[in-house]
Amino acid sequence: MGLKKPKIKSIKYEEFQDNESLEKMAAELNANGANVILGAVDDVINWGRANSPWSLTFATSCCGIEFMAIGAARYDMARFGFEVTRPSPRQADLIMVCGTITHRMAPVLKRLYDQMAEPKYVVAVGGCAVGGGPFTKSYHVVQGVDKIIPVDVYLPGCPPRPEAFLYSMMQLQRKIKLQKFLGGVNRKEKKQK
Amino acid sequence: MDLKKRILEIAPETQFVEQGDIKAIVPSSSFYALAKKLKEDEDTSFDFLLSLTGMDFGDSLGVIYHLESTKYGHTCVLQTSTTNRENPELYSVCDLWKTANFNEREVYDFFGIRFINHPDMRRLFLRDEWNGYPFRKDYDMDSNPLNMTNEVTEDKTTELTIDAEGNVIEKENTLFDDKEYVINIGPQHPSTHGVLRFRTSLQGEIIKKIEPYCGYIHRGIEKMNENLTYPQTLALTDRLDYLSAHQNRHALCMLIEKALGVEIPERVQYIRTIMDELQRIDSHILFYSCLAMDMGAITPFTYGFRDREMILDIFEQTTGGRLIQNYNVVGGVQADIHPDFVNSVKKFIPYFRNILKEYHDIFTGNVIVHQRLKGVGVLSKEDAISFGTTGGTGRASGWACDTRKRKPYAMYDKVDFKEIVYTEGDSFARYMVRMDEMLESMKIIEQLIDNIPEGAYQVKMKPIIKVPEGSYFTSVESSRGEFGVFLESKGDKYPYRLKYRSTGLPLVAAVDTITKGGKIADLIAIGGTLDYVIPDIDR
Amino acid sequence: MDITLQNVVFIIVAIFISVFSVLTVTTKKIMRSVTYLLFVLLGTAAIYFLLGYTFLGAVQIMVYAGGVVVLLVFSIFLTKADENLNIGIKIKKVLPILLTVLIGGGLIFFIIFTHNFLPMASTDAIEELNMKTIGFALVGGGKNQYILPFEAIGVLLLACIIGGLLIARKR
Amino acid sequence: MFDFSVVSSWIHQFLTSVMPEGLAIFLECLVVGVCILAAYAVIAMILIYMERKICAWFQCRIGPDRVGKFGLLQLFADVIKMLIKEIVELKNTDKFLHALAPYIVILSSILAFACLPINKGMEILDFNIGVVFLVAVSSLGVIGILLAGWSSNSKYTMIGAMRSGAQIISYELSIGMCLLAVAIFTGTLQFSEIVAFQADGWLIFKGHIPAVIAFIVYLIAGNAETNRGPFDMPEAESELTAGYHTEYSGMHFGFFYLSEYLNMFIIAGVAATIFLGGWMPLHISGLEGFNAIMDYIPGFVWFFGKAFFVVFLLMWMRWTFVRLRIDQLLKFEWKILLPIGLFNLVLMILVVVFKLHF
Repeated sequence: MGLKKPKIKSIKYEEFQDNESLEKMAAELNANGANVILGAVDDVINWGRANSPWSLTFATSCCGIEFMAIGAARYDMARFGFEVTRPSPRQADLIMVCGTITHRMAPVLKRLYDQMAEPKYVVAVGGCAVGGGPFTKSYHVVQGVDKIIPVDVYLPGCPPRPEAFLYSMMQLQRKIKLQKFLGGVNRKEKKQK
Repeated sequence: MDLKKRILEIAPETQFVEQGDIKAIVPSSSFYALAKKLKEDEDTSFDFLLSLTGMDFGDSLGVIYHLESTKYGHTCVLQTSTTNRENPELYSVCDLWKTANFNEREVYDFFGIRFINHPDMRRLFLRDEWNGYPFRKDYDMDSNPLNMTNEVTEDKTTELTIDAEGNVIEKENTLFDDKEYVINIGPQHPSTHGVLRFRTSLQGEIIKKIEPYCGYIHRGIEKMNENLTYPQTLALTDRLDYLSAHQNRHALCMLIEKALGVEIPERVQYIRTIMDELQRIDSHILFYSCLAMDMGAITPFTYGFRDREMILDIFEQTTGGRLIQNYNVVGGVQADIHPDFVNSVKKFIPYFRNILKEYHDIFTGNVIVHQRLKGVGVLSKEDAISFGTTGGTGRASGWACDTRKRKPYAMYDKVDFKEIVYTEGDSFARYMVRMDEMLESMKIIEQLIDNIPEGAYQVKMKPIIKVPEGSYFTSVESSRGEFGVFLESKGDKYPYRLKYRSTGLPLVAAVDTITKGGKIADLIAIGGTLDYVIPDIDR
Repeated sequence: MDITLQNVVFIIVAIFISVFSVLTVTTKKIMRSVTYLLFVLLGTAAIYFLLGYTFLGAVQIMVYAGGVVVLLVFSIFLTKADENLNIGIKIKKVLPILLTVLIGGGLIFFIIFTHNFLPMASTDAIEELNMKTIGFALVGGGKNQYILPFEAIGVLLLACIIGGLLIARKR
Repeated sequence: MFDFSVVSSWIHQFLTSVMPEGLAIFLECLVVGVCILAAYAVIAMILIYMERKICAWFQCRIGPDRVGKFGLLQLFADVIKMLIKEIVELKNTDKFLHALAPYIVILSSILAFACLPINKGMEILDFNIGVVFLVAVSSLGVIGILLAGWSSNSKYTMIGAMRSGAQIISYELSIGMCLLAVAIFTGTLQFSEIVAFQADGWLIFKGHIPAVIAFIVYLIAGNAETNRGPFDMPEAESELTAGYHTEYSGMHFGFFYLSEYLNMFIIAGVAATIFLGGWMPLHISGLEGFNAIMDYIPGFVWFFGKAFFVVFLLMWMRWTFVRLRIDQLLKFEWKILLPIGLFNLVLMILVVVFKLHF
């Protein structure tokens, strides 16, 4: 049984699957225009941030159990330096929204996000957090957390496999490595008049 | 004893409906008296309110009660309703059965029925400023856009009482007064197992009162079901209590099969039973792991997860899913078992028997664990029945409430297993019940695994399933108690009302009683041993 | 007079103590007051260390900084203290305050100007006092030894503990 | 046996030959201070790495292994991240005290750290009342914790701070008892002399029964003193989120994190010094050849070896046991540990008076 080849608009599927071409893309994005010294400092900072994203212990439903599973023996996210999950939002770098966000929970999630210290990242885990999942039509479910807080990585699945969790973390690492802390900006936007 | 005659004696206006399960329709004026009689009379003694379901009949709003007697084992279904849709009021039974407290609040939340003499008439799941009542058939789905303002927690509630002249008046009750030291545990808290919120009034470290707030993961599954066809509704059951996904789905399939009168092949029954028990072991391992983690021991947690992965592997082999399997379908199971299934299960059981000893060595035998759990959070048998805390919690209090024994289904009447009952009712008993149940589950699996008969794994069903008119109720023993499904059908391809009896809601309702006088740390241990799953409570 | 390291450190510590002493009494927040007091006590301990009285210094830290301040913090926690100390000086109290300040200041300056200080910094007086000497002095029964006061304090503390227990029991 | 005082006196002589003595001492103090801070940071990082690996090992996991070889660079990543993380300012709090609290905690643990004799002649603060000084400065940390809990203006941190205060103050008594027993045995309070006393045998062997009891009580009380499991009540993740430092972010949280590990090292280092002979090599009387070989191993290797062994014991404890409840914890101290300590004190006096030791 083979999967049908999915189509992604912006990137070829083969390249999407291949880590090297993703890394190449990241390098290209990083290449232009950074000062040598500041760029190097940036690299160090990004390396530090990328390799130690501590996540908040936050789970609303099913995906939370899989999140626990990646902390445990078989999948062991400690290998990548994601080991520490902080129960206090002040000390967390990343919030993994594991599970459905309902209308009642939405202000609470927003508040948690606001309480976190910069830099902060969000991974939307599972169908519900990405876009409402099986509960899209419900009267009490938010249609994806990106309606409330900015999302860095979307991780589909119901619930996603632990390997997918790790992959999403690695995607987040890539994204963090593209950030510019000192040496300029990623993309210049024209000021709107 | 003829129940029908008995009911007619007390309330002569009662009518009986015999479509599906027999249901007694009682006028609202005489309902409370009837309920009181049924509960208190020696020969009926319906002391267990299994389920309380709100209903919108179109022209009237009503409530359906499923009663059961723990003494005689007989059951009855009562229905009462009011035609006043503007200002519906019914009499509360929360002084008869404590579990009715939360269930009536749920009905108020969904249907707007206000219960007279209920001490705490607030919404349970939705925000206080929510417009309308979502489960009414005429509810406008767009009337409540996402509201991002922070919730204001009121310390006052209203109670409806009847004064001397027989008029209904409103009274104000106080939850917490200003001088109390109230801390907020949750909704985002590492030990509430998800998004539950306890407002806890403390005196030093000692808990004076706990007020649970639910609804942070209320997804409206029951309402969504009303617009889904029967096979579609199955998908949502797995997401209720994801640690007994298989059993939940089993219950709904069984209900539909019962209503349709479909005969299920024996092979399917075997597979379902084995899967249920594997799921139970899986859930109890997770219980063990999480309890250990709550109490500050991370190592047992990882051990638990290490072994849980082996069960998940077995699941994955056959069903393709790890946590949520989507395996049962109406008329059978989704796919035949994997050729290696029997082998891997047989390999797993002796392995796990040994591992279980290790668990006891590392955790159960620890002095600190005994100190933390023994004599902490005692729930008496009467309270357990009154709150309807089925499952491990009830059995730890000495209430033999195992559905597999009481109302055998699938293969459970043909296998030999013991119902684990402890009498202490404390946290340690709750813990031990689950640890011992894993052994029993393994015994059941061992009896079945070698004898799975050949045959079809599925009965061919019609593409569109229409359940005949009537109301039906089935329940299974899920990992954490009696999981019931109530279906009211009008003969369509959609259910008219589908209600799940949550296994966790009675546990949360009982938290205040159990923890009273304990320390904050006890709350964590008690929460761990109660073993609730929040999405199951909020649905 | 040449400036030795000893002098420099002394001056720094003295300024430290003076500044925080003033802050302790002028701040309007009770918690800050306690914190400044902690600094004052630590500064005093530093002076003891400078003088070579290490035992006294350590005891100063242990009893005052580690004990008394913690006790103060705890009592502030347990009693419902007002956040701010808004105690204005009333006219009635001006005279007594002035008197106290004058007498106290006069006394201090009198002592400073009349006392014949030993030239500590120049001689090698910075020699640690032997532990054994202190120990024998505390529990010895001879002349200039302190067994009696030591025992008396022991009995007093015991009485305090029992009294405390009794009060706590009653509740 | 390598004596570090040769190096230090050589430096001192060299410096005094080119500049006045006051300036030389000042410079030396500066250098020593920087060295302490550097050692503090490095040891903390080693400890955190060690804890992660050991905990992974106990839990059938691998632990960090992707960042650098064997995950060795993991801690640098953590530190870089934490250094540039935002420090959250809270509304309606005393910002000065909120910012001050982590520094008090770290100051107390640095002062205590400076008391440890690492090698022969390599004692930084070596008073004749070293033990008293250590107890004194380590009791300062509790003020930082109390301030942190209070100034965060949150009920969780407040409860955490109160628990922590009660716990640290109580368990300090037991630690004091153990140290007193040692002081009685060795007749001195100076760390260098305590170590010198153990030249012909470590105290745990020389003092036999009372010393072993003291060692065990010390380990338990020390574990509680550092707020680590099974006594991690103040932080009790599952009850109080992160206890007294719930509201701290960035490097301020980093200070608490570092000081927790360093306190553990101090406890372990003191245990190594007073019970396991500090930098003294293992000597067995009669085996001259063996003793000579042992003498070739430099003292600081011995010291760190012993200290990290004790650290390992503490970690073992932490990853095995379940957390106690606060009232049980205090009961344990006042009703079990302290009486044992007092009894042990008497036993030690008897041993010393009747010369029952080796």
